[in-house]
Amino acid sequence: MTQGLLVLWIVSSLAIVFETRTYRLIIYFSIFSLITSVAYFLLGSPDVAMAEAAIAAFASIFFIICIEKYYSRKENVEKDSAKGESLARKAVKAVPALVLCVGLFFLVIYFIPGIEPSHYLKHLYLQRFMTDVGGENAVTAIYLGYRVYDTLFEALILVIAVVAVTHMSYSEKTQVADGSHSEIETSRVAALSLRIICPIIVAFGAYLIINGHISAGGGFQGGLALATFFICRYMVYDIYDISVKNVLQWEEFIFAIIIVVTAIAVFLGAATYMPAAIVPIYQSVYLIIMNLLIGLKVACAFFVLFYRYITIERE
Amino acid sequence: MGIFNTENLEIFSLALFFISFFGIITSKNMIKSIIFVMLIQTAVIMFWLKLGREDTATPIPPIIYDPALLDYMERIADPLPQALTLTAIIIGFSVVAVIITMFNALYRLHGTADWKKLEEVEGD
Amino acid sequence: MGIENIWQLIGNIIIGFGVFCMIFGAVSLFVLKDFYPRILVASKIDTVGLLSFVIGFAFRHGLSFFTGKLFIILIIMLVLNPFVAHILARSAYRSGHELAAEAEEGEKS
Amino acid sequence: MIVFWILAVLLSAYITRAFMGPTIWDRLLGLNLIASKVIVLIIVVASIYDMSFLLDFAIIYALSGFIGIIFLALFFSKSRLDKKREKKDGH
Repeated sequence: MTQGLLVLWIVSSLAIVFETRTYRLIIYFSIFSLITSVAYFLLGSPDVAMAEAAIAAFASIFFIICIEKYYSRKENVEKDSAKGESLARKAVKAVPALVLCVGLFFLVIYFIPGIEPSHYLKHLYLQRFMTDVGGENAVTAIYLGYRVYDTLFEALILVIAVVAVTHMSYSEKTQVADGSHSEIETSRVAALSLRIICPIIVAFGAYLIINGHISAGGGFQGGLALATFFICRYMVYDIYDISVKNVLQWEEFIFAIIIVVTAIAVFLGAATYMPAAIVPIYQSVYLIIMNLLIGLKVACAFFVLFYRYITIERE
Repeated sequence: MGIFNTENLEIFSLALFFISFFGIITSKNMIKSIIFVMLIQTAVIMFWLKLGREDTATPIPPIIYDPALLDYMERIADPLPQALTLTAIIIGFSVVAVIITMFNALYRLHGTADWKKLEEVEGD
Repeated sequence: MGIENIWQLIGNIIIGFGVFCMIFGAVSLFVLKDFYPRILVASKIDTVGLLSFVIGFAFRHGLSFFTGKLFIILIIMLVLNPFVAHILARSAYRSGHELAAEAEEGEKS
Repeated sequence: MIVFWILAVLLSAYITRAFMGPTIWDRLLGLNLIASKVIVLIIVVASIYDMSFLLDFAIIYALSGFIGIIFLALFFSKSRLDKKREKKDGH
């Protein structure tokens, strides 16, 4: 079964290579990332699969928003679909690159069997993570307990990316007046069904964040689910009553708290060195707090990203 | 039940790596090269997840809800690559978000989404 | 796939019915010509197939957390699937995708 | 187990429809069906493993997959609208 899925995976990536019209590119990219998300799941990693599924949805939304501006003018559509030059000439131009890639591919394949990964770390982590960091989800124990600095820097990069996007988006009227409408016409069906779905999304996002250290899930996936709630909300009430500026400040504020909490935790030895016999409760409290903070931060970050893209698209 | 045997996963992920590498080289449309940037990252992650596996039987997610699971040690998926992949995916996506903003700005200034025309317009 | 008790048997029968439905859904995709009849048939059969799947698996697992989560998925899918079909058909119509019959009429007249 | 293989065949049937479809809307329909077929696939896998937390992934997958498709459909229709309207005002 996984072999068949991976063949489909390669076929959809080939489809992206041979497609020129941009609309179809995005749909093939969406198909591709749906398949990768299932492939991760079948390979035994539900956490990564959840993050990939949510990121796939966000990526296709961001792509379509910046494409839509490009395609609203008529001449771009005709120009794109016109066969610029004959297929033969295009193929001739592509041959050197093709030869290079196929050559490299077989070269690397020839050397692959030599690699024999050692599983010492895996056994180490799996046996000791229950006592050292607490919780039952090894992945959360690693990125919150043993390797908490990676998570710190990852959160920092997310803050930087959001700041870059908000200040770099090119439009004179970047300061969208709060309360102004966008032109997405929503029907009653949208309002009704989203009213049923939205509470489920928020409840499920909170569930993922809170017991991220027990079942599959965690700060990132929960935050992404919450961000999906804001996207649904945009569909129905498309006014900007939440001003993007103070959500941005909120996000940086939460990031500062994350740094403080990790510093305290490491100094108090909650993450990796406190013997579990004395304080098992303290460990899971630390995990829940960290997951909660990361979840809120990721939700605010993607909220700002999404609303900033909507303002680019609007005018 | 050999449903999920994953012997030649690394061949698939390598194939995807070189397909998207080829795509980045030959893509005339800017948006297409952005999409290929994300594809290359997925290929690397798939290869990285494959390295953590000892045998090709059905992998069990690394959530040990009862210690009895620990004696299937070789079948449990390795948690370390997954933890690092999580940060890699989110960082990759924030990079792509910034790239898309740049594309928007570039498109606003020059009105073309094509590498060739861009060079003519900017004349650098 | 030994069937331990009666519940599993009922579950398997319902899952068989679900698969039977879905095969028709797949066939309808290729038989119908235009987009509108295709989306109507495919999404309807798809939702029915999913419904019978979930009920089949609920029978197989009896009353447990598994069945509880299954029904959450059922609620989400029952609301979302027709909603997405509605959005697709509406935006297809909005963007001027005429029915095949209408288009021919248009040219003929 | 047999269900597994039948689902695989169905999945590929939808993908060919998604790739072959003449208009964008057929492709979006294919995408939509792939998403829902994949959810059924996950339910089958979760019931084989008999671990209930695997279903969390199915819920997230359903939500994010469909919301991606909803926005794709919404923005496709918005952009072509003015072209269509021009054609109508044209003649």
